[in-house]
Amino acid sequence: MVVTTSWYLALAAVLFSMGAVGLLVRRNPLIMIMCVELMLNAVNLTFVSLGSDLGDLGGQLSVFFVLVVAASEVVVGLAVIVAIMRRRQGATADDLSVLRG
Amino acid sequence: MDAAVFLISAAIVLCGAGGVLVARNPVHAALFLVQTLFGVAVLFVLQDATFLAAVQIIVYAGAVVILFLFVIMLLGVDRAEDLGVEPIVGQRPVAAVVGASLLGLLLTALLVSVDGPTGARGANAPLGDAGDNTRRLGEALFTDHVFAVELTAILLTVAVVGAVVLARRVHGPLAPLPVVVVASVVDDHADDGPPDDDPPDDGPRDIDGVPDGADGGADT
Amino acid sequence: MPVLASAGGDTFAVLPALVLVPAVGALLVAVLPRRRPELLKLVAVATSMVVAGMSAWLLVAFDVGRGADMQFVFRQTWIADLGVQWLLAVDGISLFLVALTGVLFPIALLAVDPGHDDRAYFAWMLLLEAGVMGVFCALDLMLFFLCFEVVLVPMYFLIGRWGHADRAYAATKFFLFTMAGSALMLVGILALAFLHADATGGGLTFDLVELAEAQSLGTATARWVFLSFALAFAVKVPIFPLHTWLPDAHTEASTAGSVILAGVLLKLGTYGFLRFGLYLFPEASHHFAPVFLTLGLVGIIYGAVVATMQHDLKRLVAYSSVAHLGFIVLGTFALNTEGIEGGLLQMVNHGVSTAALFLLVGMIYERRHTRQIDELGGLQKAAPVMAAMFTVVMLSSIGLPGLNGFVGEFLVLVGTFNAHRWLAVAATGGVILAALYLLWAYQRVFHGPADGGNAEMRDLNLREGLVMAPLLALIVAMGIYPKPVIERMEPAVDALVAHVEAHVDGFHESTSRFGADIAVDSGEGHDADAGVGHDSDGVGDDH
Amino acid sequence: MVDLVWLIPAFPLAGFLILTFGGRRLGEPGAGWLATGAMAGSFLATVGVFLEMSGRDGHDRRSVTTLFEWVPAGDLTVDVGFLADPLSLTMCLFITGVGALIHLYSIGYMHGDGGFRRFFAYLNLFAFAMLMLVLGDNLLITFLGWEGVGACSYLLISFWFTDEANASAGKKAFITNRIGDWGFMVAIFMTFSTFGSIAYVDVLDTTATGTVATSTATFIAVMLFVGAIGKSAQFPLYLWLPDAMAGPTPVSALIHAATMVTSGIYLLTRVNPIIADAADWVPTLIAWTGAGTALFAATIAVAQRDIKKVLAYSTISQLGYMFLAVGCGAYVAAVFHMVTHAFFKALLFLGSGSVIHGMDGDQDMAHYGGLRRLMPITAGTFVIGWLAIAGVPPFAGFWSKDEILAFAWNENPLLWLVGLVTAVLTAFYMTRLVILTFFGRRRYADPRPDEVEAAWASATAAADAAVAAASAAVDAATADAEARGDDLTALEAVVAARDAHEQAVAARDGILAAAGARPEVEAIALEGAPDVGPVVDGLPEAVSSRADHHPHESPWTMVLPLVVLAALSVLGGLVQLPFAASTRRLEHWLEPTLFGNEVHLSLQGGTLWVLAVVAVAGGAVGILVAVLAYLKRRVDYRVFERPILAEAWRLDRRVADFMGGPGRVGFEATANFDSSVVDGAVNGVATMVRSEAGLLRRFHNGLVRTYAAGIGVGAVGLVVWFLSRTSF
Repeated sequence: MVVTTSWYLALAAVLFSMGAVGLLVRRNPLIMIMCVELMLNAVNLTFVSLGSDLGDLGGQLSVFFVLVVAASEVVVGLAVIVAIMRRRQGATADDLSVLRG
Repeated sequence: MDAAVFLISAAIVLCGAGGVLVARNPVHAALFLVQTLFGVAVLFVLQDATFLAAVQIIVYAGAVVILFLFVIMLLGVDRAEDLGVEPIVGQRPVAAVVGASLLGLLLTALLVSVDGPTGARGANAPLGDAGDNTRRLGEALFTDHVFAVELTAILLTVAVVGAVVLARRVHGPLAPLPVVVVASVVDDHADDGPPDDDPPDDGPRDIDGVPDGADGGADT
Repeated sequence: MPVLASAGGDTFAVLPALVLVPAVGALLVAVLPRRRPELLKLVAVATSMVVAGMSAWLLVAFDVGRGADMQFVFRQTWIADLGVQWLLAVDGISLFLVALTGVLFPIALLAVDPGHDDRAYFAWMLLLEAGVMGVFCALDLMLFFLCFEVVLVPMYFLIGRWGHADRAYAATKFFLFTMAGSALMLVGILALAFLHADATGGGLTFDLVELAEAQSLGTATARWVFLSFALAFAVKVPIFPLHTWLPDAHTEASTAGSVILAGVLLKLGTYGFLRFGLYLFPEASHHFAPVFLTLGLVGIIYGAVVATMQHDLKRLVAYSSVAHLGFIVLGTFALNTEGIEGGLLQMVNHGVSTAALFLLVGMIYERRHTRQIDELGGLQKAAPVMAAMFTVVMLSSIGLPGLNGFVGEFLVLVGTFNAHRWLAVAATGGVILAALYLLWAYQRVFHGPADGGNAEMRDLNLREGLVMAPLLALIVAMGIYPKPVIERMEPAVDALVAHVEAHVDGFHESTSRFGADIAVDSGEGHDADAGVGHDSDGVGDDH
Repeated sequence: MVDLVWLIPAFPLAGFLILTFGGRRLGEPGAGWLATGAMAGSFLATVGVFLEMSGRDGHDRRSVTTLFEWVPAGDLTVDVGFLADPLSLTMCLFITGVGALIHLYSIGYMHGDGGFRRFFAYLNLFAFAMLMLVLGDNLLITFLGWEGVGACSYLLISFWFTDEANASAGKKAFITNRIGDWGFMVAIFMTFSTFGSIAYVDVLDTTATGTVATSTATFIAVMLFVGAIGKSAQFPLYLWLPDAMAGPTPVSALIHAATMVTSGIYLLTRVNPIIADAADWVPTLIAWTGAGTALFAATIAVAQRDIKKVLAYSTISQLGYMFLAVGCGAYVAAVFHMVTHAFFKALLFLGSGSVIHGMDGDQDMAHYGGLRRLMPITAGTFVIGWLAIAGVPPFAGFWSKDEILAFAWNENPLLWLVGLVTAVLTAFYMTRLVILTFFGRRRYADPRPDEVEAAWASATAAADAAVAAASAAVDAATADAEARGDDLTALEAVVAARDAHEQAVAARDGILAAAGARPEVEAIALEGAPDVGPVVDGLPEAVSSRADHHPHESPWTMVLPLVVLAALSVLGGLVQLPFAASTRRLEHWLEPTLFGNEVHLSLQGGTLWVLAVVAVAGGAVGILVAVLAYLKRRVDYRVFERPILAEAWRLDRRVADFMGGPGRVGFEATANFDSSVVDGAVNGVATMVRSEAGLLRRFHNGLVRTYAAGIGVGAVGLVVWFLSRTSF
C-alpha cells in the first residue's frame, strides 16, 4: 500500500485540529503557545507534502519562512509572558482580561 | 516500507500532540512538543525535504523548545494546571465543536475530492531529489526570494530587540495586574459600566500603593 | 448669475489672508509662554484686529457695481485628483457676514477674560475665527465642508472648558447635534460631485458655481441631495424641532462663547441655505419651501412663547434667537428679493443685537453672579447707563423702526407676504410676542425697587462702554441708513432669485406681484356684500 | 420755506441728542429750557411752513420733501421724506404748539425730580417721533413715528420705574399698542403688494381714481383701523390708557390726551380714499366702535375718584367721538374736534396736574374740595376747560361736538342718540369733577375714613388696657390686705382700687357705646367732616399736619400754559364755524387732502338748530344733575357711583385674570413641552444608544480564549463557505 499525499494531509488536519482544541482549552500561556506551534507544524506538513506532490519547491520555501516567523513569534511571545509573570506569579490567560469592555 | 515509517511517525506525532494537550505540567508539555516535532521532521525526510527536516530539528526542537524550558525554569511556573475546572462557561463545548468540525470538514474536503489534491505542476522551481534539495533551496532563497529573506532577517532582529525590551528588568515598583475573578467577568451581566477596580487612569495610584515586596517574587 | 471674476485691483489675496491670519495667530498664541496672559491677549486681540481691518477694507474695496459677481476670487488647486481646490470669493451675500465676523471677534476678545487657561482659550478663539471666515468665503464644497466642521472643535472646547456649571453636557450636545447634522452633508456633497462628473463626463469638481450653473442632477435626485444639505443647515440654524442644543449651549457657554455662537455661528446655517441650498438646488428649495416656511413660522411663535417663560436671562435670549432665526428662514424661503434681502439683513442685525444682549447679560452676571431673573431687580437705579444701553438693544431686538432690527424684519415680512400672505400675517403676530417677553424681562430686571446686592451694583466701566459703543452705533446706523448694506447685497440677491426663477417652471404663479388687486374686476371679491369674510376672499386669491 | 419742513422734527431731535449726550452740565432747569426752546423752534418752523402753504390754492397745497432713501430693497423703495399738506400741518401746529406749552409747564412740574434731564430728553424724543408720524410721506415713516411714540410713551409711563405699578403700566401700554401695530404692518404689506409703493402720494392718488378692488381696500382699511384703535385707545384695546396715567401728569396731557392718542384718527383721515373705496360696512364699523366706546368710557368716568382716571376715561370717550365722525365721513369734524380736544383736554390735564402738585401728589378727589380760593388761576382756567368739554356755547368744544352730532344724525339717528347720551354723561362727570375739586367744603384736612377707624380702634384698646390695669390693682390691694391681716389702711386701699376699677369699666362701656352709635364715615365727605366723637385726640399726626399746611397755587411756568390753553379753549371754535362756507375755514383748508370724500350734510339749517339746542340742553341737564348731587346734595351721589362703574365694568380685571390664568398656563405648558418632549426626544436617543452599548460591551469580556474561540468558529465558517463553493 502506497502512502498518498492525502495521508499526509489527513494527518496534518488531525494535528491542526488538536492544536486548535488545545489552544482553546489550555489556560497556561506557555502551553497555548505550544499549541500554536502544533498548528504551525500541521500547516508546514501540508506545505511540504503538497509541494512534493506537485514537484514544486515553493512549498518548502514557504515552510522556511513559516519557521522563521514561528521562531520570532515564540521569542516575542515568551518575552511577553516573562514580563507578565514578573508582575503576577502563575498568571493564566484568563487572568489577563484588563482590556475587557 | 514507506507506509510503516509514515504510520509510526504519524503515531509519534499524534501522541506528542495529545501529550501537549493533556500534560498538566508545562515541562512535560514541552517534552511532548519535542516528540511531535521529531515526528514531523521524520515525515519531512520521508518527503525528501531533508534540509527542512534538519532545520526542524535544530531550530524547533533545539532552539525553540529549549527557550520554552528556559522560560519555564526562569519563571518557576512549573506548577500543575488544574484541567478539571473550566472557568469560562461553555468554553470546552465550543472547543470541542470547533475542533471536531474543523477536523470533519478538512477530512471531508480530502475525501470528497475525487482524485486527491490537484494543482498546477511546479512552474518556478522543479523539486529535485533529496540529494540536491539543500542546493536548490538555497538557490531559490538567495536568488528569487532574496528580498523576502532580507525581510525575515529584519523580522528576526526586531523580534530579538523586542524580546529584550519586553523582558528586561524594570526598576522601581510595578503596577500589579489587577486581579480579575474570571467568574465575575463572565457573568457580570448585572452591572453596566467598567468595574471600579480598573479605570486606566488609576495606574499611578496603584504604583504608589504597591509595597516593594510585590515585585520581589518576580526576580526569581 | 454670479460670474467668477477677479476683482479689479485686489493687489494681495485678501481672502486667504482672512483665513490664514487668524490660524497663524492661533499657532503663535499656542507657542507663547503660558505665564504671560496679558501678552497672549495682546497677540490675540491684535490678530483679530488685523482681520477686522482686512474685512473692513473688503467692504470698501467691494465693487458695488458688480455686486452680483464673485469678487476677490482666489483659486489654488489643492487635491488635484479629486478636483478639490482652495476657491475663495465673496459676493454681496457673504460680504457682510465676513464683516460681521471681523467685527464681533475683537469685541468678544476684548470684552471678557477667560479667567483660566488663557493660552488655550485665545488659540481656540482665533482658530474658530479662521474656520468661520473659511465657511463664509469658500466656494469649493469640500473646502466649505472642511471649515464647516473645523468650526465645531474650537466651539466645543470654548463651551466645555470655559462655560458654566452644566458645560460638559451642553458642549457634548452641541457637538453631537451639529456633527450628526453635517455628516449627511458630506454624503450629499460627494453624491453631487460624482453625479455631476458622470452627467457632464468631465472630471470631478467641487466648484460651487460650476455645479450650480450646470444643474446636472435629476429632479428627484436633486431633492434628496438638497435634503442632506438642508438637515445640516437646519441643525445649525437651528430650525424648530432641532433647536434644543441652542439654549443649553448659549446658557452654559461663557459670555464670549455666547456672543460668537449667537453672533456668527448661527449664521452658518442660514448662510448655507442661501449659498448652497437655494443656489445649488433651486427646484428642490422651491419644492420644499412650504415646509421650511411653516417651520420658520412655528419657530417664530414657539421661540417667543418659550422665551417668555424662561427664568434664566441667557436662556431667554437664546430662545429669542430661535424666534429671530425663524424670521430669517421665512425670508429665505419666500424666494423673492425682499424676503431674501430681509433675511440677510436680519442675519447681520441679529448678530449685532444679540451679541450686544449677551454682552450686557454677561456684564450683569460678572457683577451679580446670577442670571436668574427673579434674583435681579431695580438695576436701572444703580446702573442707568447699562439700563439705557439695554433698552436700546432691547428695542432693536423688538424691531423698533429706526433701529436695525426693524428693517430686516420688515423686509422679511413684506417678502413673505408677497409669496404667502397668511403666513406673513401670522408671522407678524410674533412681533407682538417679542415685545412681550423682552419688556417683561426688562421690567423684572431693571425696574422696580432694588434690594441689597442689586442696589449697589456698579455701572459700566470705561472698557465695557467702549466695547458696547460700536455695537450700539451699528444698531442705530443700520436702522437709519441701511442703504449701503442693501445696495451691496441687492445685485447678488437678485441674481440668486433670478437663478431660482430660471430653474423653477411656473415660479411666478406661486407668488402674487403687484397689480393683482388693482382694477375693479380683478377676479375677487368686488361683489358688494358686506361681512368679515369679505376681505378674506379678497386677499386669499393666491392660494 | 416749505422745503425746510424737515426743520420741524429736526428741532426736537437735536434737543433730544443734546440732552442725551450733553452730559450732567445740563441740569435743572437748563435741560427744561433747552427742550422747551427746541419745541418753540419747531413751532415757529411749522408756522412758517403753514403761512406759505396757506397762501397757495387748493390743488398744490401739497409738497413732498425727500431727504434720503431709507429702505431701497427690490421693488420696494421707501424714502425718508416729508409730506407737507394741510392735514399734516394742522397736526403739526397743535402738536408743536401744545407741546411747547406742556414742555414749559413741565419745568415747574418736574422741579426737583431726580430724572429731570432724562424726562425732557424723552419728551423731545416723543415730539420728534410724533412729528415724523404726521409728516411722513409714506406709510412706513408714519409707522416709524407710530412705533416711536409708542416707545416714548412706554419710557415716560414707566418714568418713575422704581414703582412696579408704573413699570407694568408702561409695559401694558406698549404691548397693547403692538396688537394694533400688527394690523398696521399687515396693512402696509397689503398696500405694497397691491400698489407696489407705500408712498401716500402714489397710493392715495391711485385709490382716489377708484381702481382698487373693493376687497383689497376693505382689507387695508380694516387693518389700519385695527392699528388705529390700538393707538387711539378704542374698544377693546383701550385698556392701556387708564393705566398710562401712572406717568407724570404732563406726559398724560401731551401724549395721552393731546397728541399721540389722536394719531389713529389722523391715520384714518389720511387714508380716507381707501376707506371710501372699502365696503360699506367698514365706515359703519368705525362709527359704531367710536360711538360705543364714547358711551362706554363716559359711564366709567362717572364713578372714578382718581382725578386723572376721570380725565383718562373722558379722553377715551372724546376719541370715540372722533372715530364716530370719521365713520360718518365727517373728517373735517374729526380733525376739528381733535384740535379743540387737544386744547381743552391738555388744559384739563395740566390743571389737574397743578391741583395734584398743590395737593402734594394726592390724586383722590375725595380729599379735594373748595380749592378755588387756594389756587384761583388753576380753578379759573379749569372751569373754562370744563365748559368747553361740556359742550357749552360758545366754547370750542361745543362747536366741534355739535358738528359731529349733526353728522351722526345725518348718518343714523341712533348714532346721534348715543352721542347725545354721551354728551349728557360728559357734562355730568366733568361737573362732578369740578365741584369735587374746586367747590364745596375743603376736605383736605378731614380725617380720612381709615384714620378714623384707626382712632376708634386705638381708643377702645386703650380703654381695655385701663380696665385690665385697674382690676390688677384691685387684686394686688386685696392680697395685700389679707397679708396685713385686714388693718384699716389696707381695707381703704382695696375700696379705692375697686372704685377706680368701676370707673375704668364705665369709661370703656362709654367708648364702646359711642363706637356702636357713631355715624358711618362716607367716602366723599360732602356734608361735613366725619364726626370722630370722643377720639379726636386719637387721630394720627398726618391729619393735623394737613390742617395747617394749605394747598398752594403753582409757579408761573405752570400757570402760564394754563392761561394760554384756556384762551385757546375759548376761541378754538373760530376755525370752523358752521354758519357760512366762509366761516368753515378748516373745511376749506383741509379740502385738498380729503379727495372729496367729505360727506356733505343733507340737513336744513332748521334741523341743525334743533340738534344744537337739544345738545346744549342735554349738556345743561348733565350739569344740573351733577350740581344737585354734589353741590346742593339734593340727590345722593351714590346713586350714580355704582361699584361696577368704579371698576370699569370689570373688563380690565377679566383680561388680567385671563392673562394671569389660562394664558400663563398655556405659555408654561409650551415651555414644559419644549423641555420635556422636544428636548426629551433628543436626550432619549442618547440614553437609548448608551443602553445598547451597555449590552454590546458584555461580548467583549477580555478573555483571550473566548476571542480565540471566536476565531475558531470563524475559521470553521470560512471552510464551510469554501467547501460549499467548490464543485467536486
